[in-house]
Amino acid sequence: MSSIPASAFLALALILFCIGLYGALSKRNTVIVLISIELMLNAVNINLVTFSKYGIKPSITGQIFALFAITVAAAEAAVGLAILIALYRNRKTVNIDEMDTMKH
Amino acid sequence: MMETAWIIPLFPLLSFLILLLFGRRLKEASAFVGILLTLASLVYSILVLFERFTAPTYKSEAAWLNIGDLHLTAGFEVNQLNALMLVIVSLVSCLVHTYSKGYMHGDERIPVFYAYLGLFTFAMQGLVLSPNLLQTYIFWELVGVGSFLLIGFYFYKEEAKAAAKKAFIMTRIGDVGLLIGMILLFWQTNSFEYDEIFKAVREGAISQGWITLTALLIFVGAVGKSGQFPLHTWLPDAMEGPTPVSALIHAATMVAAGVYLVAALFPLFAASKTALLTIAIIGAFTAIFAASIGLVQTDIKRVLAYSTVSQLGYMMLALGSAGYVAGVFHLMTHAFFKALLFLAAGSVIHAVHTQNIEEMGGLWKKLRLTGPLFLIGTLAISGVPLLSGFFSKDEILAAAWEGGHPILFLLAVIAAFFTAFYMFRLFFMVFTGEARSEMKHVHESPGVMTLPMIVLGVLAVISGYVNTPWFGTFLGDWLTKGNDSLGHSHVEGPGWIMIVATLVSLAGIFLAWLIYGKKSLSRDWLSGRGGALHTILYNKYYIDEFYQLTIVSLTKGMSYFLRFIDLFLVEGIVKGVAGFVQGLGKTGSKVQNGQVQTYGAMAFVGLAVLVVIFALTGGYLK
Amino acid sequence: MSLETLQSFQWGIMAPEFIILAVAALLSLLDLFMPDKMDRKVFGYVGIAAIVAAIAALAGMIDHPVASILDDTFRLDAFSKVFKFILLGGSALVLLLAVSYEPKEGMEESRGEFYYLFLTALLGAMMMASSGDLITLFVGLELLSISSYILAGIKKRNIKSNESAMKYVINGGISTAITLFGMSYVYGLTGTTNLKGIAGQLASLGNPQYAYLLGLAFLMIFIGLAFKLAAAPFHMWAPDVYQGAPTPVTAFLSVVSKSAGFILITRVLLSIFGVTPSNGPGSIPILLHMQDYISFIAGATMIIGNVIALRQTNIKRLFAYSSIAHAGYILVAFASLSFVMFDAIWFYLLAYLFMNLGAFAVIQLVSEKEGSEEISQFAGLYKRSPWLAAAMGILILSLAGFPGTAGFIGKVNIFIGAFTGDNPHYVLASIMIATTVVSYFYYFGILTQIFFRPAAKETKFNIPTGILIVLTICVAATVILGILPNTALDFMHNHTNQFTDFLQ
Amino acid sequence: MSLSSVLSILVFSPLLGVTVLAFMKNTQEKAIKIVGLLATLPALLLALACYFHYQAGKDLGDFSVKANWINFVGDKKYFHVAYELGLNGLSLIMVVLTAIIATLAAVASMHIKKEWKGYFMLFLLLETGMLGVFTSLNLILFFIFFEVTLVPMFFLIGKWGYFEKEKAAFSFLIYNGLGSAILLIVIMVLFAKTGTSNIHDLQQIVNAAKSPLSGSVKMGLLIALLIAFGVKLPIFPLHSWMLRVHVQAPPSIVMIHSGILLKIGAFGLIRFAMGIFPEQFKDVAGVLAFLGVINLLYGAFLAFIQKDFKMVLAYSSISHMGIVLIGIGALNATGIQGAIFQVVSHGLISALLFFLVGVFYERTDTSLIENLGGLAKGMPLAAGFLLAGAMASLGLPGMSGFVSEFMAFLGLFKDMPVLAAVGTIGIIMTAAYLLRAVLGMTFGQAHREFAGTMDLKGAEFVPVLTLMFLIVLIGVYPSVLSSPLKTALETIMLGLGG
Amino acid sequence: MTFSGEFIAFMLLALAAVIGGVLLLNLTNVVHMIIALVFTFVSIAGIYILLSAEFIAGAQILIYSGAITIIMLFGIMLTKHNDTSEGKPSLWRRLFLLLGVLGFAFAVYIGIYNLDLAPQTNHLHENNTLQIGKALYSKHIIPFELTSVLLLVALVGSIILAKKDEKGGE
Repeated sequence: MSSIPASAFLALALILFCIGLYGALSKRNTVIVLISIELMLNAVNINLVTFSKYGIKPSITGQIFALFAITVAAAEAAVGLAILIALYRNRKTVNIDEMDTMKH
Repeated sequence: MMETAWIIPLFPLLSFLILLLFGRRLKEASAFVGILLTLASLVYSILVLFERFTAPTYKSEAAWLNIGDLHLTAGFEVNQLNALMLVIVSLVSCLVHTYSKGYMHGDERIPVFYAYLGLFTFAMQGLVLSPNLLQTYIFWELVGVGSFLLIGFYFYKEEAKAAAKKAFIMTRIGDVGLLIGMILLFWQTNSFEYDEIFKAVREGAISQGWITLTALLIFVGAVGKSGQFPLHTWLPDAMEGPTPVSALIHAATMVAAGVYLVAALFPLFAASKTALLTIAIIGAFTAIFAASIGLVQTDIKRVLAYSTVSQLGYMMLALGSAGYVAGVFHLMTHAFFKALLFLAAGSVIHAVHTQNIEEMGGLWKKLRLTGPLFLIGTLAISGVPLLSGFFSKDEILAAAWEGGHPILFLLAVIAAFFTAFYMFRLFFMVFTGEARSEMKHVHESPGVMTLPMIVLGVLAVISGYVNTPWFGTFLGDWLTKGNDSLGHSHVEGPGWIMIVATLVSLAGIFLAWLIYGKKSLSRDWLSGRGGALHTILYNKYYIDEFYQLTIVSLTKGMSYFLRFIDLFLVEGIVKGVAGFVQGLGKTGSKVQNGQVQTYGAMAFVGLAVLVVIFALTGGYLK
Repeated sequence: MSLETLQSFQWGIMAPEFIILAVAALLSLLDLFMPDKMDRKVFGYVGIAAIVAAIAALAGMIDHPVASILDDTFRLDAFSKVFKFILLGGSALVLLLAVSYEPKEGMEESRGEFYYLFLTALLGAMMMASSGDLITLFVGLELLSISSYILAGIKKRNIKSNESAMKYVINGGISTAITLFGMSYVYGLTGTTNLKGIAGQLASLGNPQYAYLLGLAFLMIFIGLAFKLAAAPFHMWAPDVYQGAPTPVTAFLSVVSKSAGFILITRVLLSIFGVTPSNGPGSIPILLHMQDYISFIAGATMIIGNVIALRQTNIKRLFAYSSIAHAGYILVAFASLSFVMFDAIWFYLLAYLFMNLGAFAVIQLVSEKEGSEEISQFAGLYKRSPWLAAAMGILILSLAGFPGTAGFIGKVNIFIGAFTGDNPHYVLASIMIATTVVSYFYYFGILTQIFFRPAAKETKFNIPTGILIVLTICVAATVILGILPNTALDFMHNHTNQFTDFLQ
Repeated sequence: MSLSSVLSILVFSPLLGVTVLAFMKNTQEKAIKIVGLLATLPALLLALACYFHYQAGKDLGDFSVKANWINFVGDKKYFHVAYELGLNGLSLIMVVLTAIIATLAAVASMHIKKEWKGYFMLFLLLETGMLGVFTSLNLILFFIFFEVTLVPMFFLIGKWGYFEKEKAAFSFLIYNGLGSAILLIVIMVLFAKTGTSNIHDLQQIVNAAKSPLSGSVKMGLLIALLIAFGVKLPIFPLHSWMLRVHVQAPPSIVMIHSGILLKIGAFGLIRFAMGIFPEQFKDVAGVLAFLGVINLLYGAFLAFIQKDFKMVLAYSSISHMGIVLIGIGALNATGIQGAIFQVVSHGLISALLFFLVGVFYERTDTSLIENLGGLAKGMPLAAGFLLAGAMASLGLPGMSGFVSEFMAFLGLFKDMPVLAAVGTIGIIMTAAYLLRAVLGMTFGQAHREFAGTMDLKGAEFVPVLTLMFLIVLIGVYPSVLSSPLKTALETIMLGLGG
Repeated sequence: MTFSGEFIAFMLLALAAVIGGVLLLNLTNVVHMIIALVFTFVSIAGIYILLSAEFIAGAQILIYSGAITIIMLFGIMLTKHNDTSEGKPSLWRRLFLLLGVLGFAFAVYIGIYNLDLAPQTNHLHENNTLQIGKALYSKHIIPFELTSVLLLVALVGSIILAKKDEKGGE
């Protein structure tokens, strides 16, 4: 079959997931945080698509799942950005570490 | 009559209740209630006593407290000792009731006073009638309360307050001993009944060790109540109470209860040589010890108080030397002459409004009735022949001699000398010579006070004749009839003992006369020689101070130590836990710093930790 | 698939969902065409009517045998039915609160949207309750989440509301990603997203590496979904979001959204991992194997929630921590995996619904009237409105788990579960009870304010009808469930048949 | 009215008062107080009726009532909780005691100065809780009533108490909350393991040959129970909450608290700890007796140096509860009966003393011993009763305190004479601290400012005389208690196997 | 494994994706970051093609590289478009996070390393879009419809949150 083992794809997904996660939890600009989350979801999609082809029982369902994930991710990004804009209007900042009026 | 002897204590109880409820309305008329009701019980007691001369012991009991299968009973018993004690108590009580009518005249709290007297009399009669240890203990405590209440009658006086407290607590120490002894005895014999206990002792159902232990513990109770060394210090202080009370409680009846207890339980004590010896030693020591203190006291009532302690020691010595009859006999005579002395002293105080003998003097002429009566009492207690004290003291000395401990005998003799000396010192200082301070309106007490004294005076003279080596030992025979364990009815001591006793008392009287009567010897002659000794005696061997320093301080120290524990250890742990929780909350809310990325990081790292733990432990790697 | 096949399905069993969907769509259209000036409150009543209709529809199907559409993408079983009642009932009460919600700033022009977004959120939650397919569950979850994000931020001129929504989105996104990551492995090892299919595939699992990977997937899904429950370690968003969001939304998040989370977690974890052997055929299922992890999280959640709550001065924040703690209690029921697990979770959620929503009704009223959410605003409530104070007292006692209230019976149920079986959870139960005692501090702290402290003002409260209804229902239900719990328990026992159809 | 409904009416009759009060105006002070007092009467009358019913030789089982209540799982056989009330000799006595003290405390509540309505509503709720505790035949029901006492107490202390009332209220709540939490765990373990919470069934199942609980679990549960009830009793070192309550709560509430609530601990120990785990109980009895002696001495020594009379009484309660423990720890009929007697006796005595404290406090605004003194002058009756109360407390024969103390020690001396002998130091210390305090207050020179203080008056005599009468009655004629106890005691001893 | 063309393609794409990700982490200018991420997204699309998912690949390009990147850029432009100040979060948090990430990666990696799924042959690449369409509109019709609701919600939500205040607050 293929010369590329499934684990290579999975490993790639894992790496991207971790990068996305690290970005989401360390970047200061909220837009970047949001987009890092998208990267994490992308990594998930790689997993799904990989399993769709190389999984224990390959099926199209994985791709369907990925499609839904993409849709949801897009919607989430849009809403996140809208909230950011509303916030920016009031606070004039996009820095995530300045959003701490509520704590403890 | 004997079947209904239980009514006797109910008279004073009734008096107590009536006065409690209606005393405020009765005011001074309360006295009549008290007098009449105690008179009734006296009459009843005398009738019972007379019946007892012929009839056998009567005992009646009913279940009082049921514990599972265990039935503790209550009831009453009339035996020789009981019947005798009953009369003594009722008599003295009745006389004191009467006397108080005059003595307490004008006090607005007369109803309370009579109520307390009623309570005490009830308790004392109840104690005497008890057929078992438990009931004895119950009334034992109740008489203590009566005593406590009456000592503290002048509640506004700090001294009275302290004395009452002291009396209660000191006697309670003894009571606890009695309680322990009684309970241990119960678990050995399964009964509180005197009969059962004696039976068990007779049949050897209890080991010797247990007998000794329980007997000694019970004796601790007697020590407390009868003011024996080392629990004697409350008794002199108890003189803060009104004088009639001192006569009734702290001379004639309650303090004799300890002696009575030992007498009542005599078969038990008799079964243990160690116990008897201990009693004898304590008794003898107390006798001389208290007498020595009595030598130098200046408060008329305190002298009498120490004399009481000393005489009680005598009685203990008698019992400890197996002189059952001697002890009981002296108990009786002492009740009369000591009550007489106290009432007379009361009469003196009533007249001169001081208790300090240094301020008195020359009262013989002014108190024409009190003086002679006091003299009778003094003679009786000093053991001058032909008076009651002479016979009973002689019995005791004989018993002590027969007991086989010459040292104890010697102590008793010296104590007799001391007694004669300090009693006459008292007599001379109060009644002879010139008044040492300004005394106004000194007049003889009213009839209501002198009448009881006269009765007692008569008894102090004649009561000795119920048991004499010359005219027969009627009392002793009767007391010991039908009970071998009580020892011989009369100890036939060597004849010289009586002579020695007489000489010793006369010597004492003579010495007192020399110093205080004729004043041919300077008062400083003695105190000057033994200055330090005098100080020690005057300060009662510093026993109070010693207790203060040791026991009281120890208790307080313990209390403060425990408070430290309470504040710092118990509370500290609680505070520690609370602080820990608070600290946890503080840390938690610090972590909650408002940074959304921290939140995410915490969540993710939480996941990572779980995942890593899973990989290392639960995973297939293992 | 032809139209006939499509028509052959029993679409009727989706009636409650359809009602909600239709009304949501209707409201969105109405909102477009209605003049701006018209009061949108009527939407709220329409929404409540829709929910009531949905409840009626659901009640009509209560004894309906287990049915599914399209390979379990929608399934109606006893589990979904009884839990949907909670979601619907909770939402109805929250809507009543929302109708009476008059914040000082922020959401005038988006009132209409508020109501239909609310209904879509409910729709998402309902789908989470009645689907047997990972994809549908996921979409339902996201529908709930995204609607909630918007609802949290709907007071858009309010900085706190913005911030709360932002925090919610970011944490929600991460949690979604983690959950999906875990689900992707489950899919990979089974090739299907159908829960029954997955279970069938995994029942005979023998490969230890697969089991390991599934264990990881379990943890990822669990932690990811812990976000919805506001359970440790994914709890930290909750206080900030609860505080910033409009009060009815907070109530929604703490009750309906949390319930949906529990529904999902029970459904997914139990179906998938309840049957998967952890170490070759015949070994204990992964779920049991992971019991300690669940217990650990439950314990941590209870401790964190209750302990940090001690330091709060803002009432909504306090209730956020309290709601974290309650999530921990319910997790105890889950962790013990006993035969009364469903009963315990269901009953506790029901009790929690009433007691918490009732409390939020009071909180909304007081904080709105006083313009502040500080706990000290409750001072002297007893003097100002004795009945309101008494109601709050009962609700708080229930939250603290005192007998005579629903909260106590809920806890008893959890304890029964925790102590039965061969492996009683003594430690976990002890933590639960100890932290409950800790919770007395802050619950009674509120009561101290209400009953002991003097009031700053003497003015009485005008209780709006909506809040009055909510309070009455909640207090009555709290007491009735506390004294006669079988009104609810019997309902469940009679109609669920011990949830035997859960895996059918 | 059939006999089986008597207990339900008895327990819930105070709630009728609550209902009436709910519709009254807070300003109608007199009317509220009268309603509050009247509402305690039905329970009192019924309790006495039960007592005389039993004394007349009839069966207490007549009063038992049982109805299905909660069914936790669908299966009808297990895990249901019945509403079941019933009496045995022990609970009968406790119910009578509760009813009496509640009524008297209601009289004492006439001193309450604010918010009468709330006060009496909570007060009556508290009474229902207490009555329920003693009549429940079911552990879960018991627990429910147990907790019902907790909440009203919190409010009663926190609202109507003295200066540090809120702290005291929280102290009360947290300690007791913890205690009841532990109790709940025990109950739930039993319930979960056996499927029943009926006390009688539990005794059978737990001690059956094939018990669903292992020995170590039983031991663990017993220890947990001891801690749970130990908080309530309280056993050293779990006592600090109760000091605060004694000092800070209004006297009428302390009457209830010290008179009854503390006794729930003792009741629980005897009824549940001893009843359900008799075998294990034998192993810990020695420890209990030891703790009892510690309690006795610890309380006594600390009471000796307190400045506030309320504190003296608080530590005295600790000390006296030590006697309860001693009796229980003796593990024979004598000791246990002594413990029960002590429970009743201390209930009456502390109610009396706290009532008097309330009287004194109302007139002088202080309870510090050094600020008082010589009160016997101005208020001889009150002072006299105080002294009488103190005498009862220190175990004066002829009063209830003696009988109980005596039996407890009698019991302990049987098997542990040395420990008991150490404990007797407590008897002396009790006398010492009580006299120090009482004499300090009433004897000595009177303070001028209190010269005109009023003595007891009017309704104040009711509690004083009633309590005094009961104290003396028990002291003189202990059969009033011991005869109803007989069967119950036999049952306990049978459980203990001897 | 052999160096087939497929493998080389995978390596290149994977490298591009990872480099894009690393750049995202290390660049300072936000716009640059997003551009870097576009590379990643496109590379991922390539990966999808390798995995016989042409339709997904198309969607990936359209949605991620197109839509999402663009709205993010919009977002940046609408807010602080010239923001380059990338303050570092505190060291301990980064360390904490890094440890967490590494631990997580390690644990998952040992799970997927050498994962042998023994897949069967499949026909995903044949008429991929058709397959997806069929599945989507038959089996997954309910989530599909639900997604439309979700998109509607997102749409409405974004509008009401992002639209300028009519009341002229600013």
